[in-house]
Amino acid sequence: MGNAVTLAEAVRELVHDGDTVALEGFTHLIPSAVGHELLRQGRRDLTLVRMTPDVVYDQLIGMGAARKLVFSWGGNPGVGSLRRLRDAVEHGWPHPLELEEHSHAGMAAAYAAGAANLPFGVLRGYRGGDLPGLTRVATVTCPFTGEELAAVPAHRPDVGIIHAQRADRRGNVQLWGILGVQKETVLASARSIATVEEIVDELDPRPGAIVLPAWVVDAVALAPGGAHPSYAHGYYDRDNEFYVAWEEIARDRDVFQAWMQRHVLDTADIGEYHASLAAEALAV
Amino acid sequence: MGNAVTLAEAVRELVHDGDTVALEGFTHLIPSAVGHELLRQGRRDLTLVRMTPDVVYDQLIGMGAARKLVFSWGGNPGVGSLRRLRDAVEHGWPHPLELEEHSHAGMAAAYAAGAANLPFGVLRGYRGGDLPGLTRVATVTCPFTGEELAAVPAHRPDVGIIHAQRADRRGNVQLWGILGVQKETVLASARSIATVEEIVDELDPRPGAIVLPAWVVDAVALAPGGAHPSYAHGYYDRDNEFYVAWEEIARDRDVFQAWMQRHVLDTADIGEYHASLAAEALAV
Amino acid sequence: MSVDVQAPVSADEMMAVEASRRLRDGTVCFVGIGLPSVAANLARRTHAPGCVLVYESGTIGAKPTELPLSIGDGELADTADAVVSVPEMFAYWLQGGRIDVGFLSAAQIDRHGNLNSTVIGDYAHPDVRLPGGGGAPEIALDVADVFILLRQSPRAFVEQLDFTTSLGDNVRVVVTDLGVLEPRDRELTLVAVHPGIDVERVRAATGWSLAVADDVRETEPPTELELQVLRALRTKGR
Amino acid sequence: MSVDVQAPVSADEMMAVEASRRLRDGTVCFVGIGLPSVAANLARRTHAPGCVLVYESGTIGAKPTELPLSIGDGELADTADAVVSVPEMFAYWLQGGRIDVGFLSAAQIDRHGNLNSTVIGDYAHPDVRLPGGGGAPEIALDVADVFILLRQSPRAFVEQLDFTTSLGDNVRVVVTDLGVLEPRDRELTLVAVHPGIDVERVRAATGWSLAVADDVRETEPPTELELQVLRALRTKGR
Repeated sequence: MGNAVTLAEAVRELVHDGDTVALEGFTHLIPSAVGHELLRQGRRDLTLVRMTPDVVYDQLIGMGAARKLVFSWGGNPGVGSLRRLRDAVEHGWPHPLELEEHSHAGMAAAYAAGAANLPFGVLRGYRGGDLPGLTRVATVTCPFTGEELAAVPAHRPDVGIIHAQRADRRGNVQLWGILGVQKETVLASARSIATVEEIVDELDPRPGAIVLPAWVVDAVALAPGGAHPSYAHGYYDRDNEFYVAWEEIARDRDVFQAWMQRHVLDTADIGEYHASLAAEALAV
Repeated sequence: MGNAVTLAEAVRELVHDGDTVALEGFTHLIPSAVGHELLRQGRRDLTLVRMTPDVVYDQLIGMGAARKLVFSWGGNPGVGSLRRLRDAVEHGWPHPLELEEHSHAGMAAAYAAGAANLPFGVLRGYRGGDLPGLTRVATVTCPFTGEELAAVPAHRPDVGIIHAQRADRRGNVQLWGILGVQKETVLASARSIATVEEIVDELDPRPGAIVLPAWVVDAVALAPGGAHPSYAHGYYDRDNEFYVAWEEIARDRDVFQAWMQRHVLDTADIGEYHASLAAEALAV
Repeated sequence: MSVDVQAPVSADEMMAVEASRRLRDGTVCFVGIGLPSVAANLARRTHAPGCVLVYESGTIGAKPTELPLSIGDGELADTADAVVSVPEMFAYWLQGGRIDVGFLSAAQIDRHGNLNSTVIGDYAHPDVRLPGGGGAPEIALDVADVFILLRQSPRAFVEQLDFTTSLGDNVRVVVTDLGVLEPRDRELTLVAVHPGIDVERVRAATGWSLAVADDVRETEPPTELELQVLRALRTKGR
Repeated sequence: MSVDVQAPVSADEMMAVEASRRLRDGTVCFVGIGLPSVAANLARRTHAPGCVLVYESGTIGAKPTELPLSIGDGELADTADAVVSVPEMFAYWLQGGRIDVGFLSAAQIDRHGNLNSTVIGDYAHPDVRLPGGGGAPEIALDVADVFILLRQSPRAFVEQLDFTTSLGDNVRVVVTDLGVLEPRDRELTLVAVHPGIDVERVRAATGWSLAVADDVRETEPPTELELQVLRALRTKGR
């Protein structure tokens, strides 16, 4: 299908300043390498969508690439806060960040609605509490029972971005393990990018695997280790120590910026990023 | 979990006269053995729900067990009509059959809504044509865009019935191949029955397989060959000749009744049913 | 496998060949059983190897070696790029706008390409209860291009449908055993006749006053390659 | 693995043990990371081997050998009876009413069991931006029984929440490092204190005027078996 490109090409072609982009991954298969490439190419004014923004979104926000965040849980899983997200929200640094906040159930329904080409998703949610008055949610009435339910506007990102274990040479993308909301992200988006750990001749069937056919993925780019510090089931483990270390890196604006300069902006791709991290670890 | 029983016990305990029951299977894994047991136990006044009623629903309708049919495509796939369904609708034999007719998309959305504990499903469907005025469908308006969409009432059967390849001794049920709407049928229903080809110690993971945990299935019963004339992927093929032969059997009321008496009512279970079919084939 | 390419071309073969020619490499098509399945599989084996076959049973990118007898045949799942649930198929893939071409057939068609596969006679008291719409109502509106394959007769090509099951808005072509109709100003118009068929015969097989294009052409007879591939396709279990 | 069961019982251990005792064999519970995961895994290894662990990442019936550090740890998928997508988890399983018990925690709780995990201060200009509700708003209403695990202090147990993230309607118990609170007439009431804790200390750690049951009991200290199993549980990668 001719969707195989380099990650740099994919970002250049498919992601523009001001776009709404969803880099999804529910703790697993987080497309960090794409986030780094967005920064290397200097994308700005992005609306970032994600259920569970973590380190890579902290990086994008801290580097000033995001105008708005649409999310449901923004923390460092098992560790604590996202310091750059907090700095943006609490102090407007490096610039103010607009928030559109949902619950997980609302975000999931919004992605599913987008994938199904519906303008809204329906759920039993947003009942009471303070959030419904502060976000984009409405009610719909069941025409059969009269019940009131919550409606969330469908997510229709400009670009849906995921990381997967493998693709074949035709560009079909296969992922397994925890599946998150990745299929919906690709199908809800106008354009899509998948980075993969490897490209193989044939995708042999795997228990629990799903395949996104080549004709729904605009670009497939090789990015081994591209989920770091998240993991790729069957390839490498979650770098739990990095999540802990991130707390210290992100706590201080200068430390953060120096770290991003050294490991992201001054590296050309995911290979150099990993080499840079390894060199720093050796130096300690 | 203690959900293993005989099929006769499962039907006795879980299916009552007047119930709404969904025996689902999209050409694959059709729970025919359960349909036969419903007839052996003389269940009446059933509301039968299924996207693609085929031979086993023709049998239930022709034997007078059904009061109403909720469906989207009622034919003999690759062959033609369902003669008993037609006789009931066209001539009220053996008694009139109420129809609630939908499209596949509407039925699928109704099952998914039921599984999700929502009172209705939303779809871009039922646009124009004569069916919307004749069935249970309404419109909902998107609170964000003002678009009008179709709403279908959720399917919430009293009993959801499926056939699957395997269960383990704890009662977890595994199926693979064409998955149809079986997961939704079980989750949308108040009670559920799964028949299986075999019960094994452990369910080893399989590509494309889904597992319904024991705690969502009320009864698991062994019924090898229970999908006949449909098939069980990995166990046996579709009996295409039987589908062709059914056209002749079902065309005539007397031939139909004699066939049902001999192969279903006069047999005790799925094993005897298959023995009876084999004996007839030998005699020819 | 030895295949006789000298035998006369049947009406079904002509329909399948003519439909298959309209599928392009990379076309994603929603396929039913029978002639649509034959047409799509023929296209995949000739000029459109990248044509993607999607069956409503949930198999995406199926590559059957034999023609399936039912849309739920096991081989469709075994050879598919992905198998999804039926609710997902209708929500994410069909309604999601991922399908280019959908094939439909019916018991009746009118001049606008509206179809009836529900009843002959009155809905409440039908003379003939047909199987019903199945996936057709949404296929007809959710795919970009609807292709109809239907044998032409006054009983099928009617002035007034007994029941409107699906709408003709996206119908791009109707391939019959006699010729090819395409919409011109929202009315199905005869644009080609099959070899050996004259326009009068097509008019006689149509239950309405048939519009005929000024430039009615004759369809190309099947090539030897098309016939060879077509006749080598074997329906499983038949 | 050698485990020291003589070391003093920590507050976290007491909380995990007390919560685990409330899970019955066959209970289907929605588990987060940290103490809830410890409690559920402890229950599964002691009195409730049939307790079913569901993580919001989509793993149903996970049987981790080590405690996960994140709800998306690979071992959860490897050991699960089923792995489903996140939209399916929230629609079919949580909203579908299939979950018995959900564990929640928060930065703040009020006397009705309402929780705040969104902001300290004003929403538009917060003093502290917390991670947010995540699954909590719907977990709080869709499971039959909500269990809360939260260390008790006047900063956490407040008269007035800065923000209401989830509602307390289904809260059945709040297990703290000091004791156990249960709703009586819709107000969280101290019903038990942990060994060595007196009621006054619990009052002092509560930001509202704490209701205390007439019959406040002392919680059973962890048994040797509980401690042994608990201390053998090891968090992966830590």
